[in-house]
Amino acid sequence: MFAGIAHNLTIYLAMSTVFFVFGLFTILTRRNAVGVFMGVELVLNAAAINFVAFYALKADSAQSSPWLDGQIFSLFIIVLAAIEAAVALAIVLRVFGAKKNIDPDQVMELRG
Amino acid sequence: MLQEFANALSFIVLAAVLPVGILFVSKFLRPSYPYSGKLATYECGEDPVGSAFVMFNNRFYLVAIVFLVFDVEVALLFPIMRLFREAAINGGALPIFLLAFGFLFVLLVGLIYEWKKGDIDWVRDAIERKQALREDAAFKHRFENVKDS
Amino acid sequence: MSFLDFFVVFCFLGGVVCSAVVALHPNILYAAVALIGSLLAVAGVYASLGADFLAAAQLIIYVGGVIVVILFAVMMSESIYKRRFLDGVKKMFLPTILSIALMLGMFKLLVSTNWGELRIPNYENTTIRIGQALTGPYALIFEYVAIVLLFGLIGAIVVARPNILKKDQDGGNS
Amino acid sequence: MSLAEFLSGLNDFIPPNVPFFVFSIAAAVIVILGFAMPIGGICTYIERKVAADFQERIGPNRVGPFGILQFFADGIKMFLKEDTATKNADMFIYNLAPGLVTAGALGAFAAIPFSKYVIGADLDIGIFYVMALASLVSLGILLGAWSSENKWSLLGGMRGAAQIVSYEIPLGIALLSVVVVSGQMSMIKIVDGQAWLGSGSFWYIFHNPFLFLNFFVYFVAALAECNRTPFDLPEAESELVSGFNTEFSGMRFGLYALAEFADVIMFACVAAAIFLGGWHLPFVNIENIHLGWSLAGKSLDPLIQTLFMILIFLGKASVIVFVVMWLRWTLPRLRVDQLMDLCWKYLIPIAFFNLVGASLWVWIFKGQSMIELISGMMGAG
Amino acid sequence: MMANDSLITLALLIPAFPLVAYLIQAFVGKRLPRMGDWVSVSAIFVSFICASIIFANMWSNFDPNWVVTAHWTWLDSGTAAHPFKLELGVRLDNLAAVMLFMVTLCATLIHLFSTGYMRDYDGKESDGYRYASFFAFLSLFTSAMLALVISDNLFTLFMFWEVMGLCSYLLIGFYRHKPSAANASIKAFMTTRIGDTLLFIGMLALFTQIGSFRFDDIYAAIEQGAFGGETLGFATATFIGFLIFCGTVGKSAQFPLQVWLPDAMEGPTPVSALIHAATMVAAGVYLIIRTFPLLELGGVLPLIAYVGAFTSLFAAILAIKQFDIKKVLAYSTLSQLGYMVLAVGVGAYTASFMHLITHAIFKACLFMASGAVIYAMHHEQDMRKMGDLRKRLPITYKAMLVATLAISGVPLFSGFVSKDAILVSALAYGGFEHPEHMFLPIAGFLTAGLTAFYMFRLMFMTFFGEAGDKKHVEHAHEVPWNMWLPLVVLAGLSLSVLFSGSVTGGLLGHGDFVLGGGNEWFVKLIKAPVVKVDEHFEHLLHQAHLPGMIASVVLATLGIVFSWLVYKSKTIPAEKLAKLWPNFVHKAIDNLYYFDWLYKDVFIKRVFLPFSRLMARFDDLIIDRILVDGWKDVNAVVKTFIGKFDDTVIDEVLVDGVGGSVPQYLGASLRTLQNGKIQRYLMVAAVALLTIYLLIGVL
Repeated sequence: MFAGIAHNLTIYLAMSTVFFVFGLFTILTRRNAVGVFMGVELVLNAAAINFVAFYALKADSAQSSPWLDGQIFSLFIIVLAAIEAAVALAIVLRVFGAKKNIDPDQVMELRG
Repeated sequence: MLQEFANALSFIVLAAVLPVGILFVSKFLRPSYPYSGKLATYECGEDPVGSAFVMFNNRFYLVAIVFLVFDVEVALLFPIMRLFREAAINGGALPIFLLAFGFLFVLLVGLIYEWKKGDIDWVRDAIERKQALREDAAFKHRFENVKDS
Repeated sequence: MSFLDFFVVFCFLGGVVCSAVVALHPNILYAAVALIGSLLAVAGVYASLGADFLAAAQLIIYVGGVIVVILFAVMMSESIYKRRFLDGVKKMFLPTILSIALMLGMFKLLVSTNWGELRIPNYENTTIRIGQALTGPYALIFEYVAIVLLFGLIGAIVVARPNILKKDQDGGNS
Repeated sequence: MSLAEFLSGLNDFIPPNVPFFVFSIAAAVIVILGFAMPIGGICTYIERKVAADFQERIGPNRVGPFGILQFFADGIKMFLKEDTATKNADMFIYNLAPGLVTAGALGAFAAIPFSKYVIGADLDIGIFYVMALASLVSLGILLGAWSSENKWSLLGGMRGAAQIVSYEIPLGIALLSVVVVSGQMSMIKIVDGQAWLGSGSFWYIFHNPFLFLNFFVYFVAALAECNRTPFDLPEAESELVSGFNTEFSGMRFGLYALAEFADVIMFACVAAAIFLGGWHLPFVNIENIHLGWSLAGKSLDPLIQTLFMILIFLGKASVIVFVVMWLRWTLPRLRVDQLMDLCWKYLIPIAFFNLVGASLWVWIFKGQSMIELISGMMGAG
Repeated sequence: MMANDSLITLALLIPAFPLVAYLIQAFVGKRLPRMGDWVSVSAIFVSFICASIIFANMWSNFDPNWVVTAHWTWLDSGTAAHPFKLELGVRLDNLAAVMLFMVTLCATLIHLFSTGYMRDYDGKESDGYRYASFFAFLSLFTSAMLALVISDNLFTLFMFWEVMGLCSYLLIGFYRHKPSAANASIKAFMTTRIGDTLLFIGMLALFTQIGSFRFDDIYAAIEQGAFGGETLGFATATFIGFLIFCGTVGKSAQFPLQVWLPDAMEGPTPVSALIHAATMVAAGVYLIIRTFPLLELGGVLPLIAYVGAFTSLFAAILAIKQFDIKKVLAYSTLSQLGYMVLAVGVGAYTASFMHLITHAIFKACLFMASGAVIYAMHHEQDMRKMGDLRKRLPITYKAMLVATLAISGVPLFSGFVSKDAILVSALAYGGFEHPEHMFLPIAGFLTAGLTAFYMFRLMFMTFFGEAGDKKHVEHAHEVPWNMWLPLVVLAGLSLSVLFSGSVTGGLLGHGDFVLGGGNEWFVKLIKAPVVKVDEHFEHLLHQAHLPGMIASVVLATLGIVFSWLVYKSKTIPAEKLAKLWPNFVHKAIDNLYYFDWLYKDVFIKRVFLPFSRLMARFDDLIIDRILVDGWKDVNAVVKTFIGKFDDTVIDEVLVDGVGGSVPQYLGASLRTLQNGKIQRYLMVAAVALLTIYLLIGVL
């Protein structure tokens, strides 16, 4: 049963599922914007795992493109997560400085 | 290549296990006679005052943000720059050059912006005050205009 | 069970445990530390799928960059750390049910599908191929990323910049 | 070829059918336990000796001849010393942090090419791997500082993290310029490219003026990465008691100290490998030395070559380590604002400029080095 | 004649130039000499040249069915069975070519005008960059408008439609230090949003029916009998047509969403000229002209006609009592837009488009002339303070006079031609064919008279009589060349010869050289696609032609004469005229028929907010307390039954329930519905995901 476990998509997808669900749970239950942000990171990583794993499913076969698309997508996910971290946490700090509170539910003055 | 990954992994695992192991082993060898003076937070001999978590200068944070962006940039440039030598020798270096340095240039614009705005200066007070005065003057100026019209 | 299988299972378990800690630990700093673990597990999965460059990039950008920024954000103020970090038990009710249902549903989907054999390629030159992709079909996106980075940088700085002006005006008015 | 493969190739001396991961673990044990940690320890002794020489003192001279066993005594002392933690300390992270620093510093040794055959892991992304592992250090420092709940620690940790992450940028760009010139990211291949007029050129530091400058950028950035003087702000003892490791004692402090030296050695080795030609010497190629000795029917040449290579490589690295120690007693510490200015306003623009320059050089001269160009001109003349 | 490919390239270049100018202006504008206004002006001028080339091509073809299209796949997803394809495309036909020419012409002249008008805004250091950003916004707007005109599908049209909405918002609020301007910009944005949302729904509904956003596909589908036959199909077409028309109602400020346009006059005058008179508001009309076959099929045309007729009459009445020179023009714009919509409604496709073009030209002229007056009067907009400016601003006066004659529908001016066509069609439709729709021609003719009246009122109050504010009037002098030149050009274009085509057509070799119309190049070139010619209606048109023309001329003359009597010779004092009407009429007009009050105080305060409060309470009480907290509260409820019932209800539900006092509770509960709790949003999304999964799993 365990043989070839690394050569089956299931474990990667299971990992991605777990990351996604825990990330979602984190986002839903944290009362702290930084915590919510961590949940977002988990969800993003779940997506990235899927990209790489599904690319490996077809890697170097006739159906795959020669450009390592899955890895490139994951690379861009990492990059965007970094930018997102910078901007999101800047906002968190700014809000914190202004309101001494970063519960996303309590900070609603900015709505249009 | 996976074999090499395994080699690297064994290094990482060993490097991670080693400190744990050392601490674990030394735990049995070292003496432990704690008392409250020993366990107090060191504050130059005085009794510790307040919490250690005072509000920090968020310039640290600004530096971290700028770092993050440039870190991404460096990481993304590696695979592209790796192609450069071969392309330079065999031809076709121009697109790579333009791509990579277009990328670089765009981020340098960001760096220059930070530089001009004084965000990478550790001591910002002087700059900020000057800026504040200028903006204040502009604000007043505009305000007076409104009154006129 | 080959060495690779063992490693992947190890990463899986590590990732699950760490992400659970991220989701459930009431102390935000522990959650951040657990997030390091999760990200390392993901990097391990990348490596075992033959994506060495990606694994290293995950380490450099995520662990070396994002986590540092998160830690700074956490430590920047004691109140973030001391504040109650999780919702009360009451409010966790629905998300818990939801998450469990979602997870069960996805697992069912996962198990009931035949995914086929995975080919883990013995990539000799992932970096070169990523470089070719970035200079080839993804060139435009690559440049676009530069623009996004620039705007993210400027936006973040403008937002996070300490504002002395405001203090001065407040002081002057009061 | 990695060390593990090298070991598994010696199957005359070992029983067959040993799984491969045994060799790779053996390689790790050899490099880390057999090299990095002892050298890290010895470095403490050497540093004290060097300091004493600079200050016209004698330095440690009691334990063993010339006090050479001092590091051993120090190690035992640390190992056996009581290890207190403040009562507010967050014990889990408090224990984790030194481990993280050590893991980052020691794990990076996997990609150090001691010789053509002795390298932990001949990764395709060698340089990148080193950068990745080195970036763990800042985390360790930050977490360690936070967990000890001490104002000085936290201040030092913040400074340390900000400093380390900042200087990662010039460091990365300097490495990037080497990648541009060599067209490789594997450490072995980079070193191979520096053979004396062999497959390419000479040491990359002399490849072109831009790389020459970037070597110094790299050196300064690496100093800051290791928190060495003049960049030892995180532990500035005159300002912050002892900085991020104020509350650490016993073996936990020992791990920090070990990691610092391991970091210094690691960066010195990387510098030796990618800028100073690794095991290559001018005018000779070690790989062409054949003494013809053999043992049990097998030629000993590879072994001898390897020994030579390791010696040369370590010689170069130790010169750099010596310079690092020398600087400690020469330069005063920087202020925080000077530190940041140096990074963002000088090193990064300079490194970028050099990167562009190196690219243009490679493009215009088709990857030839200065020495090749000169010799080519002389040949043509 | 150019190859189709090069025409397409040219068409793509037209919006590209202003876009580049926008980028330059936005990023480096303030560092350029003269704040970079020349960048925008020259970019739009180049676009104008390109548009002229396309126009010349159209002219040389002179074929009503001339169409050049090109399209590229943008997004291709979905399966073979359920294709989903978004396409980008360019469609050049006579409509687009004329429209491009008009937009680029107006935009060029208005850009030029702005270099003078906005001049005093660049003097100060702090405001300097606003001058650059003004031109940046203008360029962005022009780019979006041009892209809208050339787009061959509803989707891109909608995209640029929204960009224009954004630009409108930015430019109305350009004097952002004035609260009124800021409010007006928000009002304009939010009001048009209602229409835009409905339009988007309509577009999507259309997409579900036809599977494409492209006009070609829509026309083809209609030709092949989509929506045909069954009642359901007809109802769908009606529904879609109605929703698409809602977009026009928002953008072209038709009743009942007209409230934003008068307020939009808070923007700088060139903006009013370009956006709120000449082009953007015309885009709404352009949309219904483009989708005319669909509207006809759905049978929404009568509704459109009534909305248009009502708006035109209603706005014309409002315009009479205005004293702000720009407000008068704003209401006249509303009124004229109503005309265009009326024309579409009665099926006069060509007349509507023709009025769109002529109106754009003379209204731009009028607005810029009023801008010149305002500029000369040092930003005084009240007509009562003006007067006797004829001698001081001779060129402006003459240009404005020409444009006023044009808008009043005096023969020999462009307005006459187009308005006449509309009125004749309305008469043929409402008077002859369907006598039950008699309101349409009556409203049209009444508006024609009123238009002449209030426009000449404006002229007389501004340029004749005695100066209201002597100090300002005496200092007024003619505006610089870059401001009067556009006026002169546009006034020249307001002459009827260019549109009736009897002259131009003859000169350029198309049609016969006969005075009296009938050979207008417009009529020949602009033909509704798909729709078949109705012989009977054509006949009625001929019948209506003479009476309609005479009636409109007579009414216009009456209006002018009456205006002369009241405001020039003052034979009839204005006060006496005003007293003729009962008080409530004045009150209604002064309060703009209570529309603002209705929207703000009734809809929002009395209906929407209580509703949202109710929903919030529902949310908090039912969903939060029962579903979420319910399992815990069961215990509490059991206890409370034993204890004091009242206390616990108030305590638990109202006070403790949200952890605050009642006002806080209300405030907090209001938020939950409106905005804010992102985590709840995500929760809803996750529940939806789960539901979808379960549905798929079960089904």
